[in-house]
Amino acid sequence: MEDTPVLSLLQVSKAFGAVRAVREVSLELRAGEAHALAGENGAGKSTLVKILSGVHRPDSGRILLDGEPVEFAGPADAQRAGVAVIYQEPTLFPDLSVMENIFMGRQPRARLGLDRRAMRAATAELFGRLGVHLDPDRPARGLSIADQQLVEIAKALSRQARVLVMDEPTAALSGQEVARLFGVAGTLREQGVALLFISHRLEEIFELCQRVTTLRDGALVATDPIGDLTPDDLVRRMVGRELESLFPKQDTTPGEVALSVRRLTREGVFTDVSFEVRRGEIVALAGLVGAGRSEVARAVFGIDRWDAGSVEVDGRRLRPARPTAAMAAGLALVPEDRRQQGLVMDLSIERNIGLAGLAALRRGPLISRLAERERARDWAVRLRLKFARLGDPVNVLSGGNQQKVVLAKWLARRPSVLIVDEPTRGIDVGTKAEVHRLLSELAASGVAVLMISSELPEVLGMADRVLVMHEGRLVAELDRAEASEESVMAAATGRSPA
Amino acid sequence: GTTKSDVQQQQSSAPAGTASSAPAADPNAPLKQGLKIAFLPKQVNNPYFTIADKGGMDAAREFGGEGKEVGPSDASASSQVSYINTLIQQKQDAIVISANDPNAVVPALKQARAAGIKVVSYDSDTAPEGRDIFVNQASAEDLGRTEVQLLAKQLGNKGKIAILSATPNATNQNTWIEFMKDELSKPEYKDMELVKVAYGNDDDQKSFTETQGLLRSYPDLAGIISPTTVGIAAAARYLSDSPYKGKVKLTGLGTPNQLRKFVKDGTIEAFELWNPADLGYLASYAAAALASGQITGAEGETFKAGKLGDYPVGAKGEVLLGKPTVFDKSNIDDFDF
Amino acid sequence: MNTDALRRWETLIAVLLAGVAVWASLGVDGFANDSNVSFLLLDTTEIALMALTMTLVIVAAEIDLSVASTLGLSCAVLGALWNAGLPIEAIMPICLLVGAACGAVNGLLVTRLGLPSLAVTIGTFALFRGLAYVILGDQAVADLPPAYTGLATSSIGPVPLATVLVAVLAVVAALVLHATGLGRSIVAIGANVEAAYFSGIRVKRIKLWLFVASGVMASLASLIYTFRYASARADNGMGLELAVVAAVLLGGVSIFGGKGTLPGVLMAVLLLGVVRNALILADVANEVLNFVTGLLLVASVLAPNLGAARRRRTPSPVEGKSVS
Amino acid sequence: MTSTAAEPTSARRGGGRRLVDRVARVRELGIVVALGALFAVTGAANPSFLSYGSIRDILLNSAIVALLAVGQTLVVITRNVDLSVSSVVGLSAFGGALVLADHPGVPVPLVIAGCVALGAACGAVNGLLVGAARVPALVATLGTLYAFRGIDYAWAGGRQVNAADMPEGFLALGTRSVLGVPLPALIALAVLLAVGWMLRNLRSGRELYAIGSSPEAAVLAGIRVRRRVLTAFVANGALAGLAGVMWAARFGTVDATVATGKELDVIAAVVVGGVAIFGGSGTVYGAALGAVLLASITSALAVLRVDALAQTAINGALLLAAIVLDRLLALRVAAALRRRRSP
Ligand SMILES: Nc1ncnc2c1ncn2[C@@H]1O[C@H](COP(=O)(O)OP(=O)(O)OP(=O)(O)O)[C@@H](O)[C@H]1O
Ligand SMILES: Nc1ncnc2c1ncn2[C@@H]1O[C@H](COP(=O)(O)OP(=O)(O)OP(=O)(O)O)[C@@H](O)[C@H]1O
Ligand SMILES: [Mg+2]
Ligand SMILES: [Mg+2]
Repeated sequence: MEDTPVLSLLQVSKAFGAVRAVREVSLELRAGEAHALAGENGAGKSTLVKILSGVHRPDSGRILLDGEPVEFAGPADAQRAGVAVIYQEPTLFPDLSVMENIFMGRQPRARLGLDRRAMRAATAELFGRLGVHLDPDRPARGLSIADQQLVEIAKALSRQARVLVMDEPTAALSGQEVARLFGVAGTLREQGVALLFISHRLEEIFELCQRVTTLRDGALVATDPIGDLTPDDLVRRMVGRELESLFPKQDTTPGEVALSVRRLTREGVFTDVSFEVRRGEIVALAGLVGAGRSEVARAVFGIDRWDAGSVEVDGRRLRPARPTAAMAAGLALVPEDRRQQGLVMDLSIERNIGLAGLAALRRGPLISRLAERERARDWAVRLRLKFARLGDPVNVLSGGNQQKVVLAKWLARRPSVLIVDEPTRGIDVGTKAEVHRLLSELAASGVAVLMISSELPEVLGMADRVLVMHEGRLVAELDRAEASEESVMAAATGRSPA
Repeated sequence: GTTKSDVQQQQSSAPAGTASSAPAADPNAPLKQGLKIAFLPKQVNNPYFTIADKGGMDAAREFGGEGKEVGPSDASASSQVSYINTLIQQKQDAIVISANDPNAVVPALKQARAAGIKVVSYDSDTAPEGRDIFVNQASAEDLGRTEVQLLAKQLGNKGKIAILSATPNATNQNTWIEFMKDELSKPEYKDMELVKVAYGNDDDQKSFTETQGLLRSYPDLAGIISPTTVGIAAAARYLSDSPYKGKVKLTGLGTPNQLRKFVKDGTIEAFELWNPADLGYLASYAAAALASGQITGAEGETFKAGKLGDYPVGAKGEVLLGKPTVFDKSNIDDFDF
Repeated sequence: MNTDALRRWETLIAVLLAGVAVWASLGVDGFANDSNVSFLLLDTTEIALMALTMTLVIVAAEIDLSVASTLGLSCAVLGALWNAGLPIEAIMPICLLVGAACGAVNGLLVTRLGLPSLAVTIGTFALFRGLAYVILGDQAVADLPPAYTGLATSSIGPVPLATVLVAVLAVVAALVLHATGLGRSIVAIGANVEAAYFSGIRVKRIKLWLFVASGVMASLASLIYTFRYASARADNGMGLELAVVAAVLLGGVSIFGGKGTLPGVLMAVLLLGVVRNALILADVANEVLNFVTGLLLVASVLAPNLGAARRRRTPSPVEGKSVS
Repeated sequence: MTSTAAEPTSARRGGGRRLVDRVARVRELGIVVALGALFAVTGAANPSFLSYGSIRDILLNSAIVALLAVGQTLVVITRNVDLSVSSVVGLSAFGGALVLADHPGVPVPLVIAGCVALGAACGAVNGLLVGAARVPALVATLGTLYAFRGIDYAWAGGRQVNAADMPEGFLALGTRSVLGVPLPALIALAVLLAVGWMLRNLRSGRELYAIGSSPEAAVLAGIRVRRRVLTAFVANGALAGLAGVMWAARFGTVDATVATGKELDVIAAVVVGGVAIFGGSGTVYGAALGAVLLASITSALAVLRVDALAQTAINGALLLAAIVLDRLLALRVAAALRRRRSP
């Protein structure tokens, strides 16, 4: 019985129009084993997950449950079969409370109606295991992307499934949450749950998983025990070629101050935040989930109003709550939530790329489609975007390629100050290196870059200086030499002022 | 620029030239056979017009013509105009219309007349230049005054009264109300006071609510006149189920079938109405007479309207159906419409 | 699939329109002659005008149910000022201002207070119509200058002057929606308002101006309406809002915003006009007419959906969304 | 170390929760306040507005719209809308009245059941169009608004059924009182409480909110979206059918135009009642209160001797005022909430 996989895919294929997203892939998930799925953006990982969860029906091939063929007509069928899924993009109900999100369709019942008390207690218990500090009664609307991801994890755990599928659950999380998640996952594995884990952070794969399956362009490359591979082997399997160094930050001499934030406060969110970013410099803003980093970025860019303080770009003060003013001053913001904030999912790639710079596309009173397409093509090539047609809506792109479109949209404006919030969230290793090179080049060309990132290696590799936030306050500023995993984490958890 | 007074000057200076080239009437001409007569009520599926138009189509069958009823299901002027255009294209011989907006239909009707189609208005008139003849169900003056008289008799010429009308723009009702006010200004009604004109928009529920409101805001109200079939029925429904039943007098225009119950249970003593079927019948004959060249619509001409007998054409091309019938306990069972 | 679907939709409407027109010309007496065609076109004027701006508003994921009431209010103002002796040439711009003010009220309530436009415009639907009654009461103003009433109904050949105006404005609106930065912004606002805001699009300002444009267009329609019928009354144009919305939706504009084209809407306006006209000419009863209108609306959306469903039997949330 | 860090946070958030709860209740409280103000002002000007008879009338007047608003809420919560309710009411009212008039022997309960079934069937048509055929609800129900009314017209053919044609026992249903409360209001109240309870306490009820909050997430959560949406439409149709019979019983005069245009009143009640028009939030209690508020405004205007011509305008203005007030209240509370979170 050890040998019968709980759930397996046999030669499944799935095409979307001309795109053959998954090609005759086989996969076996065994009880008590964590199985990793690796591959570049658009390799077909999420599609495979959606086949497992009943969202997509495979065009050919079979799904076996305990060795018996099954058909999943919809997500409900897969859930009944004991498959719980954390999707790549959070799928919460914004109007409902966090606890109801977790227990939707399975709410505990009392004699008369629902047992909200039991539901609250169960949620608190789950959150305790994951180390999440969220009020079970608060609505899901307004949760940061990381908090949403944590709720998704709690939801999947609450199902007590036999198979737990996690599509990039850690993309928005910082080290501490990841550690807790892995703790919980380890326990589940010991209890005999089969895990499928997807991540673009290779070290996580090596930490959690026993076997790894690699996909390239929708096809299976290999399935190996993790012990047989080195990270470089894995990368080679994914990309099919060698990759150069991952963090090629060039050294630059910082120029004059481009962005200056003074005593910025938004009540209830962040307090007294002051910092500067110089031309040619990459400054990282680090911290735990919910520390208020994204909120600072939003306020600086004029999305949210601030209550006190000031923001200056090239010595000129910005009017509060005016994104247009910020953009005119040369600011650009790549937001953290690409689906909600970064992209108009139903619009085409070229329209999305053009959206932040419509004025530049004008010929007389009208927009030049030619210019629009040229601009899009130019940036698509530069960022090695994987797409079929520039006229396709962005929602058919893989997550990582969507992220590139957001980057393209803002880089096309040629900003003088670029704020990037989790710029490599969900981006594969190869592309990540490209994004890093890009940021580095931008800095070298005199752009001031403020980078918010929850990935410590990225922070340490890229940043000239590291700012650390804790509970809405800036608690540390570390230069390149001082910044280390320990010093940043210490500041981020509020243990020691640097 | 162009102002109202400019237009008035222009119009007064231009001769009020009607049908100058119209051929003279031949009173002895026979009614043509196979005349196509279209009835265009304010609104189809309105029971009142269904009865009236059925009367008209019956008449058409009698004189060997062909009648049909077309029209919008909403009582709006613009949709009537679409139908007029259609009738022109269909080359009808005559259009019998009850106008939702006396003016808005005129441009279209003028086109129809230019195309040789005779136009008869009934129930609710259009501006005179839009039609050849208006068949009036009862003179507006008669109606307005008799309704006040009916109510005054029930009240002993004393007390506060209110009017529950149709829409604020309803032409008929507004004319009648003017005559009611005029009648009330006579000395014998010095103890009667018109406190309010409310509008039920010819909507059952709105009329109902308005009646409630009247009684709440004027607890000492003595009587209500509702010169619209929808309004009086709603008001009667409300009164019959309230403590005011029999105390607050109600009269106005309604159909016997609608109000039989309330006359019998004492909510209403008496109300009045003409026979809508006769109205349609007469209009149909008038149309046929016009289309056959018996009359042109000039004052003094006469024509024969089947079983109803001879009718003269009065001033401004008006033909009067007759006096309305007053319905009460004694006679209501004799009618079925 | 969205652009394909839209193209499919417009093709469908175009084929339907052509089919009905051919059927009516051959099978319905009195349809295919100049005076009827001219009347048919003239009769769609007000709906077409309001549908132009309504399209923009709905593409931006808002709605304006107060257009017919704005039209009524503008008519009432025209009537009242005319009675007061003002020259008509001065009254007309005032009416347009009244329309702009109505639109601004809607727009400000929606953008400044963040209220849903459906709620706001149901309120102003009653408010504006009510103000029309307050201003003009139960009067009907009919003695309007013949020069203008004549102009409103005159035509060049079979094409009414009003239709020429519609055509010009339609071209402008189509260019705005499909070929300018403003149009791109409107579509983006409708498809994802947050992303639009993050892209530096002035969401509130654009929405405000859309409502103002809608109000101005309604009052422009009111001028044509008043002159065409030579009658200014407070209840002019009652109920037109649903006809306008129906035409826009039939034209393939998504009620959830972000999708839709003006050519589609214009063809839908024409289609509804032709069907009505032909059926009335064919002496089809009014109830059947309403029924057909309803059916047309549902069927036009149903057909492409069923087609798409047959091609792909997989249930997918993505597909479910794209249909909306 | 984490536990110490967690302590103050959760305490603070507990306080936030109580506030959130209160806000949730305020949503309906705002309408209650508006109602109170309306009654106080109108009552001061004309005490008869507060009399038993007057209150009874308001309850009677709002019962039908309240019933429709409850049904509409079910649909709106799922991010749909049903514009065809007024036509369904018309169809059901006319059908019921016709049967009662032409076949006096048919027992009244059977007629009522028939009307409810007729309404449910209409709702099923809408539900299938929206749920199965994926026609956007606004388009589908705008279509059936015309279509159902067309059937009604064709069926009626200009006929009107009068009070005299219907049995007394049936008409009494529209006016009779139990313990001083009019029967239609009691029916509406019973339906309101039942639906309110189900929405809060049944999994299927919660799923309606989930669907409206995020249809895509609902599919992924394994909710049978189409079936639920269909159910919501059928329930709304059935309630509209019931409302139709109540209409016939109450007003006695029934023709094909019954309830024309009422759909906007119903949606206004729902919106005033704080139900989010894009789904996912709001309660039936709010919607019913909205209906009562609208009916009270109409009654108050009639009682206050407001000029008839100005009534529509004032009605619209008050409607807007109610929405704006509600919104301002919500904004203030949200701001207060943010301040409270501040350390
Ligand atoms: N609904 C869809 N319609 C059309 N194409 C799709 C659809 N979903 C996915 N694709 C295409 O299928 C391919 C595989 O996408 P998938 O989302 O599975 O990639 P992935 O491996 O998860 O990438 P990432 O690491 O970026 O999340 C991509 O080319 C994508 O554009
Ligand atoms: N619109 C909002 N309404 C209510 N709470 C919010 C809102 N946006 C963010 N929050 C909360 O405010 C806190 C700060 O969020 P923020 O997104 O700024 O954190 P962050 O440091 O960027 O972390 P992350 O890594 O999650 O992006 C979080 O607890 C978040 O849940
Ligand atoms: Mg993926
Ligand atoms: Mg963040």
